[in-house]
Amino acid sequence: MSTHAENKNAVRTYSIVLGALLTLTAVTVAAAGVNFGSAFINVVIALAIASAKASLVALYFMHLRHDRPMSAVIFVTGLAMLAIFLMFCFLDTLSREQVQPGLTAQAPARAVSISAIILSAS
Amino acid sequence: MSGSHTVVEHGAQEPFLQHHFHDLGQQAEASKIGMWLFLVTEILLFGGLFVGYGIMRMLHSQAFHEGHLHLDRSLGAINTVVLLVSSFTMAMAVHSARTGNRERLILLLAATLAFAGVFLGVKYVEYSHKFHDGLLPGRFYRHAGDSVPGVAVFFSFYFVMTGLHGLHVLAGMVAISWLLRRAVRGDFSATYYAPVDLTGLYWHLVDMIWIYLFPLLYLIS
Amino acid sequence: MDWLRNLLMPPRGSTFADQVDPLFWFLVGLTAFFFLLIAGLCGWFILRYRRGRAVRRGVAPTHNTALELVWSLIPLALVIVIFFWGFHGYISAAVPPADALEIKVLAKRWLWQFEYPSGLRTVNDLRVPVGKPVKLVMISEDVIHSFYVPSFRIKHDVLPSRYTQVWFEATEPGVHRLLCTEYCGRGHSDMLGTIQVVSAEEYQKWLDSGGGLGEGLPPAELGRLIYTQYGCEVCHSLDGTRKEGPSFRGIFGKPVLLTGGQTVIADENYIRESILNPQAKIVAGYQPVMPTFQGLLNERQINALIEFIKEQK
Amino acid sequence: MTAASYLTEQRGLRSWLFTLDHKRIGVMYLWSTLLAFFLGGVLAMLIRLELLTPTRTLMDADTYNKVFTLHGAVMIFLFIIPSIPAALGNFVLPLLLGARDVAFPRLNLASYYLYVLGALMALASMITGGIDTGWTFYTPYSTSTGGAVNLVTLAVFVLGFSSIFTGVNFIATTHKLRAPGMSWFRMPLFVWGMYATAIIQILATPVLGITVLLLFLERVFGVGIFDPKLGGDPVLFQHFFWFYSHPAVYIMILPGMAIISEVIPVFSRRPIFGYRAIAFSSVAIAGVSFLVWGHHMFVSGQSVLASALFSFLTFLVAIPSAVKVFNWVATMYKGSIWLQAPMIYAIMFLLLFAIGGLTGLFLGSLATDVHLHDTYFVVAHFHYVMMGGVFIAFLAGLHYWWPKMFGRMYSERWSRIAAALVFVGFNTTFLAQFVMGSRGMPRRYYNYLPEFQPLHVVSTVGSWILALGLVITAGYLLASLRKRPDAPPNPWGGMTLEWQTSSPPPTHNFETVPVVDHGPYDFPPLEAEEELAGRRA
Repeated sequence: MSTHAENKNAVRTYSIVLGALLTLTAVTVAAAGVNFGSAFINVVIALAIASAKASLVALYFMHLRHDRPMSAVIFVTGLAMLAIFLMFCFLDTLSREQVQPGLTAQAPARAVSISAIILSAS
Repeated sequence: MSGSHTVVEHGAQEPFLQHHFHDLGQQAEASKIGMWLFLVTEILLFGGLFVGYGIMRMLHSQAFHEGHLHLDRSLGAINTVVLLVSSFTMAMAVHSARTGNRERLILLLAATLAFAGVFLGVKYVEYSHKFHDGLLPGRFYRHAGDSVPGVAVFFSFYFVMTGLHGLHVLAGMVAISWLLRRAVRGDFSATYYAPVDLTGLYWHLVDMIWIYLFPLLYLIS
Repeated sequence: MDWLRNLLMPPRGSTFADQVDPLFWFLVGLTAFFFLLIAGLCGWFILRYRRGRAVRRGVAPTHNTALELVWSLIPLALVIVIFFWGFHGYISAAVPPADALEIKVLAKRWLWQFEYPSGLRTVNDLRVPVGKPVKLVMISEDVIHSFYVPSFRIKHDVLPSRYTQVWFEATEPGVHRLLCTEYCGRGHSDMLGTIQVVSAEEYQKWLDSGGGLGEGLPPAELGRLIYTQYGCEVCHSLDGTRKEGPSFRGIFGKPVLLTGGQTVIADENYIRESILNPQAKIVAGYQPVMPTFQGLLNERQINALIEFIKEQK
Repeated sequence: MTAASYLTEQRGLRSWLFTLDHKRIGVMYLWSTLLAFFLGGVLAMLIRLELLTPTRTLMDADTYNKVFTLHGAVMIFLFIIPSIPAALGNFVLPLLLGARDVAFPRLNLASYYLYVLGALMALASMITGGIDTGWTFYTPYSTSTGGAVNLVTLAVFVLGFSSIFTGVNFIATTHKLRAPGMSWFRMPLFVWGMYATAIIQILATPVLGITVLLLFLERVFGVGIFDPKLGGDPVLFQHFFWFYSHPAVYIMILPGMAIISEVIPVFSRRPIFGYRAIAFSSVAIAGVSFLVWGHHMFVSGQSVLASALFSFLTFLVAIPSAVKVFNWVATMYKGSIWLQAPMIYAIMFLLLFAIGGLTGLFLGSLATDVHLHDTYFVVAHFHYVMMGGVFIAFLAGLHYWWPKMFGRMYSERWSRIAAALVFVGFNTTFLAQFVMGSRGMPRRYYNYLPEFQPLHVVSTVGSWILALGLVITAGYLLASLRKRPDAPPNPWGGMTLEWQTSSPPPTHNFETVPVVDHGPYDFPPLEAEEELAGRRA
């Protein structure tokens, strides 16, 4: 009897999650057609929607929400490493000094300062 | 050692308990930790591709935009839906295994397998279309009439990322077929269903990777 | 202390030496201090607390928070000092002064080519005025190389994908060695050059004379000079040894088998073509790796090289 | 020995090839990695011999380039990375935890066979054209050169998964198979070290996998990511490569430190000083190791900002390493120091690792690294860490657990002679290289300037002394195997669980499940110990 109730419960949860996932898929396709001002913002929106979908899959389909915390710790550590990898690779690529023959007059000294790099990254 | 091990494994009291564990609960928890660790390696394996994709897209943003126009957005969306639904059926299959519902487990595993097949079928249609148009990776790129250089790099990433993902779908199908065979044989019960659970985790990860691949490859604005 | 300095570091040729060397010596001292500390403590404990030796041991603590904090924080303070010290030197090496003299560097397997503002080009021979900042804007034609001058304490990779730069200010006239420090294949260890630091007047005179290579020399002598200075020797031996390219020994006037099967006679025209358009005819059994010398050698120099090759019987 | 041990319970080749016993897999790993070390060592001797003269001595430049590439690849991928975790760790980790096996015995065997497959692929490159890229595979050289690069990249991919499987096994085993009473802070420090190592193996190795896969695809399809001709960035390859390969340095050194943390307390008969500091510093090193890879790229065209950040983070790794060294030294204070072979090697480790670690400061610091990068200074530095550190610790561990693994004691006298030769030979070989390097001798040079010849000669002569010491080591260890088993269960008086079972252990490790009621280094009071020594003598 408890099995039956649990059954119904699980079916309902999984169905709601699936519905949300399909809705978000439709949203991301629609959002791709809208110009939010810059390509960068569009990428951020697409990735935010994807992350929302991935979180739903992880929390419900993969049971992270009710599982022992160990699984979540492992999963999040992996994502953190990926974030570090991504962050440093972008940091380097975005902050590289531009060198060209004959560009002595440019001020590469400024490019070194951290503020300039943060500006050039955005 | 291997001999005695097999004997223990098919012993009378707990058919699937390995000799070095105290009980099935401990064994299932250990295997779950192992599976999550394996999933993390998968994330970082694909992660390398995502980082490479990100840097290349930044350096060749126009080419990536132009390249993505050659992809069929609706086929990509259909495949997304197919994979999401297969994830749903897989989650339901795990639930059926946990509640000891053998018939429904078999049905849901078969459904998941079928959706996976559909996914690869659609992928096949897409790939053959690209092959026909000469939209091939790297130095095999034959498509004429691009306005910017670097579209070949986009297709390199398209093929490497979807190709590696496709291989994972295929591996998932093999695993699900094996589960199906064991389910038919009646191996699983409410106390022993760890293989279904673990394959489910793997399958959801494959789904999760596609969730990112879809907007990154098909929806570049 | 001079002998020690010469033992561990190359001579000081640029202003950077004064920034790098003090830090280097500080680190040498630090290394010696901590090594002796650890070795001394180990030795003392081993001697004093050897097994079986009657000595009052008492109960040693299993931890001591204050002590552990001390030996975490002192190294922490030290490394922060070292970081800023090193950062300071690195930053000044990364930012060339605005009035620096710019020379273009093209690296290719396995030679260094320099182009001066006047358009003059040299190979493996960089000439710079003393006491003036010189900025090198570098690019590679094939794989990654690295521009290293030990006595200037400078090094920077030369990439095939984009320009990189390095700068220095030589402190006194002299000759310095240039090495490649990014592994680039068979000739990597032969990819050497010299940097001649001369007075400003001499530099100007040299520039005005168009590099003045081998003026007044007989053609074959000039050819020999070019053979060494332009890096021909890296790939072509004179004694018949097989290197990246065919040896010059006894080739002149002889038939040469090409990839593809045809044969040509190694006459003046063939050699001339091979210098200016190296990919046109490839000798059987060799790779098409030679860079062109079009624009690098003038007619007189090409003729001199041909005369030189003629003499290698 | 009364009961059958894991070595004798089953006999025949099949019983080894299909074994799921962690001890047998560990032993198979041990012989395989030692074979790889022998091959890498022969290549090293060839390199040193070639460098005896400034120009050609016995091989041409192409051969030399292939020899040093293979030396690096074999030593790193086939010896150092698997040696301590997969060989010694496999054998002792379950014993230390009081477990009957690792969590996934089949995965463990799969790891071994992947190792064998990867090793065979890598060695097959020798007869299919060789590989001359250097073990670092820098693009675009590696994408444009000929030879067997494709084969070796696939080999590295396979070897990576072998390493990952070991890591997965160790983490699951540590979490789930500890004996009753074995709380986290009663675990021997070797287990902590292995645990930290496994974290890095799992988090870093997949990136190596994708890097070599992309390199392979770059060569086959011209993917374009690392190839400047197609719009790619060769410096990005270096990020990919070092994201794995710097943490890999800690995959190598953490197990070495883990062994030292076992040996020093046992042979000093003292609880280790600062247990928690050592345990946490292992995990701290594992964490920070992911943030420092860019210090290999200070002159590569990486941005100044990235270099500065990486330099700063690099220095942070120095702190936990320094803490460990001070803790080990402090453990010896007021101990009862027994200078047997494992302890001799442990002290040798302290001295050599101190030099290796301290010279790392020169390379982490931006201004000095510019001068020293890619010179023999770097070569000497990493040999002090990899060989003076990891390999010497491996020898300490091998001598420590040899009686447990094979049930035989080796000749203590010969071990001292060998250790002395190794110490003298090693320092002669590599101290000379520090001097060459700081004076501007670049690495990977086939020809060199005549002014460096005296130092090269010293270095080569040192390599002969070192080799002699290692040949003697191999001799007395192998000789001990021909004797009848004579090792007592606990020859060193250790308190950890592997010494509670017979030497060699039975197939299922323990006759009864051990229950842990004390810490790993809670030795009985010293007076009793001294008495024990008197009786034994």
